[in-house]
Amino acid sequence: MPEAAERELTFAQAIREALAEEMRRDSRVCIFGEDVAEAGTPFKVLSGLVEEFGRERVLDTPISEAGFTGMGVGAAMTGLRPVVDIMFGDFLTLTMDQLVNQAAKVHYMSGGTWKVPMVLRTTLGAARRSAAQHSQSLHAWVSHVPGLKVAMPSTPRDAKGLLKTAIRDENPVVFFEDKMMYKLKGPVPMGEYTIPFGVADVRREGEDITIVATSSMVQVALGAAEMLEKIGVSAEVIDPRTTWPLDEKTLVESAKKTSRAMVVDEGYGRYGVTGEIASVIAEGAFYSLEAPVKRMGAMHVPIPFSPPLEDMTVPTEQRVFEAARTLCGKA
Amino acid sequence: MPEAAERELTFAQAIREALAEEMRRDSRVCIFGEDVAEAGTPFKVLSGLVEEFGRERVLDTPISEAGFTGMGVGAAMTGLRPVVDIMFGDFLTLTMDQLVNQAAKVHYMSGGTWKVPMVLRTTLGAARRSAAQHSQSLHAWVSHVPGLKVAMPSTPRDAKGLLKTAIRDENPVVFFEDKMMYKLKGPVPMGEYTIPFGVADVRREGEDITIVATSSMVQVALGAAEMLEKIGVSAEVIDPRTTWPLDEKTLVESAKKTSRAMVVDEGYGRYGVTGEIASVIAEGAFYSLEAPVKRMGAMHVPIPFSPPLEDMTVPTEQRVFEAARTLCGKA
Amino acid sequence: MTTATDQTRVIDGVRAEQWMRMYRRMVMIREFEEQVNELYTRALMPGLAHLYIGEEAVAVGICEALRQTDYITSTHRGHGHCLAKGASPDRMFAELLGKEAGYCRGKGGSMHIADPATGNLGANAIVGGSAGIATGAALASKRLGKDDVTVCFFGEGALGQGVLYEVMNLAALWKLPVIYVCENNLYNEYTHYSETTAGDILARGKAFGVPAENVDGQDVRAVYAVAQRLVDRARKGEGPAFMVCNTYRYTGHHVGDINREYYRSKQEEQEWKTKRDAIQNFAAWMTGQKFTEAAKLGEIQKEVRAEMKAAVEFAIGAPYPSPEEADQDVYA
Amino acid sequence: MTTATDQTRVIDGVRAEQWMRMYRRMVMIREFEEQVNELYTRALMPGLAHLYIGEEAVAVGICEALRQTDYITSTHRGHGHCLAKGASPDRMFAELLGKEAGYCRGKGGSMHIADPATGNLGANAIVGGSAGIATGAALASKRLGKDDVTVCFFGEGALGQGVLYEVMNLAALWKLPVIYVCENNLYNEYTHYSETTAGDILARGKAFGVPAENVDGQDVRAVYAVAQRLVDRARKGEGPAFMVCNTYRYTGHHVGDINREYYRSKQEEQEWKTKRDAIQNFAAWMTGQKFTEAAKLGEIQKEVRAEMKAAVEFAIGAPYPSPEEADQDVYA
Ligand SMILES: Cc1ncc(C[n+]2csc(CCOP(=O)(O)OP(=O)(O)O)c2C)c(N)n1
Ligand SMILES: Cc1ncc(C[n+]2csc(CCOP(=O)(O)OP(=O)(O)O)c2C)c(N)n1
Ligand SMILES: [Mg+2]
Ligand SMILES: [Mg+2]
Repeated sequence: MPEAAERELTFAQAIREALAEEMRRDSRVCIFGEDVAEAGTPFKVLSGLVEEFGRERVLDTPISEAGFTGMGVGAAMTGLRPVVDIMFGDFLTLTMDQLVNQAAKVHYMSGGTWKVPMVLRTTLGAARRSAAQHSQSLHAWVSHVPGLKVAMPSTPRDAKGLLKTAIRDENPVVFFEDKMMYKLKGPVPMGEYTIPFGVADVRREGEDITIVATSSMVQVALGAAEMLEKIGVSAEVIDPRTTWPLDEKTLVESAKKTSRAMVVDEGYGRYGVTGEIASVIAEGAFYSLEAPVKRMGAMHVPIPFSPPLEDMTVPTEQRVFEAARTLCGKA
Repeated sequence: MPEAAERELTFAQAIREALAEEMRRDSRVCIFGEDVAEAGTPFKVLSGLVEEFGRERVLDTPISEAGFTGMGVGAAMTGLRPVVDIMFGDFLTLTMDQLVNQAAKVHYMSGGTWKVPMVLRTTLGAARRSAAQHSQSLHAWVSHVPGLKVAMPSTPRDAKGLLKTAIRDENPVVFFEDKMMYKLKGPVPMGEYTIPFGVADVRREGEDITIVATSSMVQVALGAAEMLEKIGVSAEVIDPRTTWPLDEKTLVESAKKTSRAMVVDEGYGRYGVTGEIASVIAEGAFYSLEAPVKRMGAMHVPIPFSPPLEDMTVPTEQRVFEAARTLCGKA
Repeated sequence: MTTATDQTRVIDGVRAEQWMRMYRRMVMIREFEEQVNELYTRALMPGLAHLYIGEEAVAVGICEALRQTDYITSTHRGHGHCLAKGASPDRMFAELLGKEAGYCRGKGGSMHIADPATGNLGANAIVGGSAGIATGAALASKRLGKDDVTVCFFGEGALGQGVLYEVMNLAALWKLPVIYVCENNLYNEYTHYSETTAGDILARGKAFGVPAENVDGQDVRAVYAVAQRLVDRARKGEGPAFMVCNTYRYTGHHVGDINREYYRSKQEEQEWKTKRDAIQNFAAWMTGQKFTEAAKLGEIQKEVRAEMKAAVEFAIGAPYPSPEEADQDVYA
Repeated sequence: MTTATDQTRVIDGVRAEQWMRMYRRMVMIREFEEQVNELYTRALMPGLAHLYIGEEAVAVGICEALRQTDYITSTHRGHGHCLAKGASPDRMFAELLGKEAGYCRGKGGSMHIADPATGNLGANAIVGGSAGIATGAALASKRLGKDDVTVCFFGEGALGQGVLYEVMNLAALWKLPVIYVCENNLYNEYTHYSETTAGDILARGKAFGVPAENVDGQDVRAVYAVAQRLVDRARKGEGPAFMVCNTYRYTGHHVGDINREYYRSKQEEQEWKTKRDAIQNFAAWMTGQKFTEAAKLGEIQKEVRAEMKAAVEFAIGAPYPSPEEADQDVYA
């Protein structure tokens, strides 16, 4: 199958293109959030959309995360397809009731009669010197909740394809974008495409160790894989792309093949994503594993402001490399 | 060491006694919440406290979970030791910003200068025919957050001892009580005692399999252990009592001894408590395990109202028994 | 020539048959709730339920001003709203018993009745939890060029929830067709609202740019009149409104709340039941207007009661969902 | 005999030296912020910062009415509040640069300055996030029999957050000594407040039983007068108050917000800076009252600027915390 023609876009441009295409395709798609219109969000991800679609479809809201997320639920139930913008993932705290007690449960509680085709786009990731209330990666919380789907793309191509899938999904989807990736460039196909949920992407094939990584940690894992290559360790890097649905099969098969696995995620290491994925692998590949599955998440501290401290808290290529090397007995 | 004199109390009575004793000991301890005064909460757990301590210390609030939890944070910083009552654990959704962005981070963000000695008591557990918004067990969320401690007692004795420890702790503690256990009776020492955080309780010793269980699942696990006994499987049942701090050592040592482990928790099975504990065991006891660590949590669905459906969603003695039997190769 | 009881006669701007319909609906709600209590007492109902007895005029007066395509959101005390918007008692009872024939296939229960066919976006067990949903539905109606109106019912306890103010502000800014209906029945569970509510309730709408009105919630005619005016206004694109209906629940917070004297007196209950009963007073007015007679009203009650009993029987006899249903409908 | 510039002279009920102190504080805030901008421009500061330039009269007028043991909570735009409550610039700059000598050992940064010694419960990067904390502190003061007052500073953007109304209601019910100070600088980031705020701002306090007053936030004398009255009232146990200070931020939402014309005009900025500058107008009044002279005020500015430069130098030279600090202070 020949690759469709591609060009380079930034992650932010890919997100914007997905939104613009879906808004052109379906007049029910609309955006609400703080400073989403003329300002195009503080990250400028939405620049230009209000100019094309107008203020009827790109709505600046007051600073009322709970309120407008709840409105997203109601609007989704009654015929719109809202894309709710929560500027920092840290503010999910304010939306949890609407997201978890309402959005996630409406379909089930109503015996399958009402649907909530809403997307909540938000951010994750530290390393911007923004301190503890603007640096969290809280995707584990929503991944824990039945009724929600959770996507966390790691490339411009995936960002576009997964966001289009999210908007077309009949269920509430929480979509996480790493703030540090907005300027990352990558190839994006010219034509129309979507990427299905629940299908992991093997970003790099390898024989000796499986590194499962999410969001911006995929890039970190790929960097570590290069370093590992140099010491003769061949690492397979897999991005699950959606934490729910989770492509357990691909992860397990890879670990069975390599016999060693490591999970890297920017959320806190405890009671989070690494625990789930490590458990899935440890169970599914039990009889093939030659070492315990290694987990690496954010240090279990509120993210500090001070640069030398903040830099300690997030997995880096070097730390992933070292841990993988040890796991492979090459230390 | 001789056992102190004991008597039987219900779980609810043990909680009330802990509060009464701490309120007598320390005049800074006070309670806020909905219907906590004369009504003594809908579960009647606090009955009698307002009569002894007055409305200055047992404060009925409006239905403003975010607001009064936030007030708990401020009051704790400035000299009180509030015990905030959140009637149903499902309403934690409304307090997440105050709990996670404020309570959990104040000490760290202020470089260790301010402290938040607050307890947030709430409930968990399904099986009361209360449907999806009154049946959740959301302790995984707070266990994921650095800066919080999380206790979830399984007996009246532990409830009293852990609650006293929570009230004396200088940090925010989230304290989960299973609604179905309030009437459970058990021995409680007569004298003053506390139970330290981070110390698991081996509730039953065994040789063939380790069952780690939390909150009301401990009782379920003990029941399953009796059934296992009858087919010749000796199960060790361990209650970690606090998910954070977590007594990893006791869990791992037990699994090393028995070579098989299972984790039972009433929270959702995915991205939650079972994943963390299973990972800790799978890593720590890797070279001793003869089978993958088995996880059992609530079915990944919003809790249904209909009794035959609801009963499907929560681990039972029978299901724990069956899973453990299979794990031990006795199926 | 019209006879005295001619059903097309217009009284106070409303045809007799319409007043009669409201009466029947109010009676239906009361009889429905009596049966719920009975089911509880007979231990046939799983869990608890919050009865609407005493507050019937609110739901009926307001829903009479709505069309089928208009939306409502409801609360833990939601049976009255659902029935007033047109739900059928048999499927409601089935839901309350967790049966497959219920509105939610038994998955929702008393606090989550929802029904697209009657515009019922769902009852909600989170106090204040449906304010966002209602406001969002109003946004959708407006954006899709429909002239449907959404009514958000909530108890005065929900005045404690900040999200209500967040969405009232938004509704005012965007002129959304939503009516916030505060049912002030004086109690948040077991606490008198004066202990939980500072300032003036009406001002809480106005401060966010939402016009607000008080109405006697025991007077269905007054409720209907105000509702009609505010709904019309919203339908015409003139924006949201806030309506405070002063009312009373005759029974406990839920069916199990039997001993209530520590939070309210029997005398208070007695006064509301005898002097301010919405059904009795409405009946007295109707017979006074001579377009119906006491005997006719008695007949209606009998009919309705029989209907409710049949509905209960249906529900009792209906099957539970099969266990495999448990993990269906999580995702659409 | 008192000379014209006698510092004990009383003007408008306030001693000259006190007016002078307020002036110095306002200048200090402005000079501090100029240095912050400079640090950003020179790429010496990690992250961003939200400058308080233009709003100095609010923090200074209000904190002048407070005692050291009184509490404040602050916002993302918090430097002015912290300085007005008595923080020292050197430790503040150190914090902004993430240094160990900072108020939070470098862990908090610009948006989280906190200091028990001056009653600063902490700046907060969640809009509206400190409303609960402030109200809780007021509860503690009352319960512990202290007569301290808490001031909760927030931007008008926080009017969008429901939690503010939840706690105002509680403060009114329990008569807590807390003053909610809304700094209306017209913008929520890049959106004019009229697009996000329906109704009348003052009514939003009153609706919850909290007396509310408007004040010109560019007039430190007016701010101080109202603050004093409301703080006294709260201190005497007469309950909370809501104060709306109308003001303007001269620069961007944060230091990186340079091109602002898509959301506000240069002309608007110019008008505030030239006609409504709090420092200039206050200086003019002071010299008009003849208890000080332009030259003296010029000297103060020079002194303050030198002080700020020294503080910046201190911060630049101070060491970072050692990496092992990262996991300290998570638990007390
Ligand atoms: C967010 C939330 N907090 C608390 C509760 C528990 N609760 C259920 S009903 C109720 C009182 C509601 O009072 P009101 O809103 O006046 O309604 P009423 O019961 O009087 O109809 C409370 C506190 C809840 N369901 N949701
Ligand atoms: C809960 C929350 N939502 C959004 C933001 C992002 N944000 C930071 S400042 C700001 C605008 C605040 O406006 P205002 O309260 O008027 O304060 P000002 O910046 O004008 O001083 C926003 C939306 C945030 N920090 N917290
Ligand atoms: Mg009520
Ligand atoms: Mg502002």
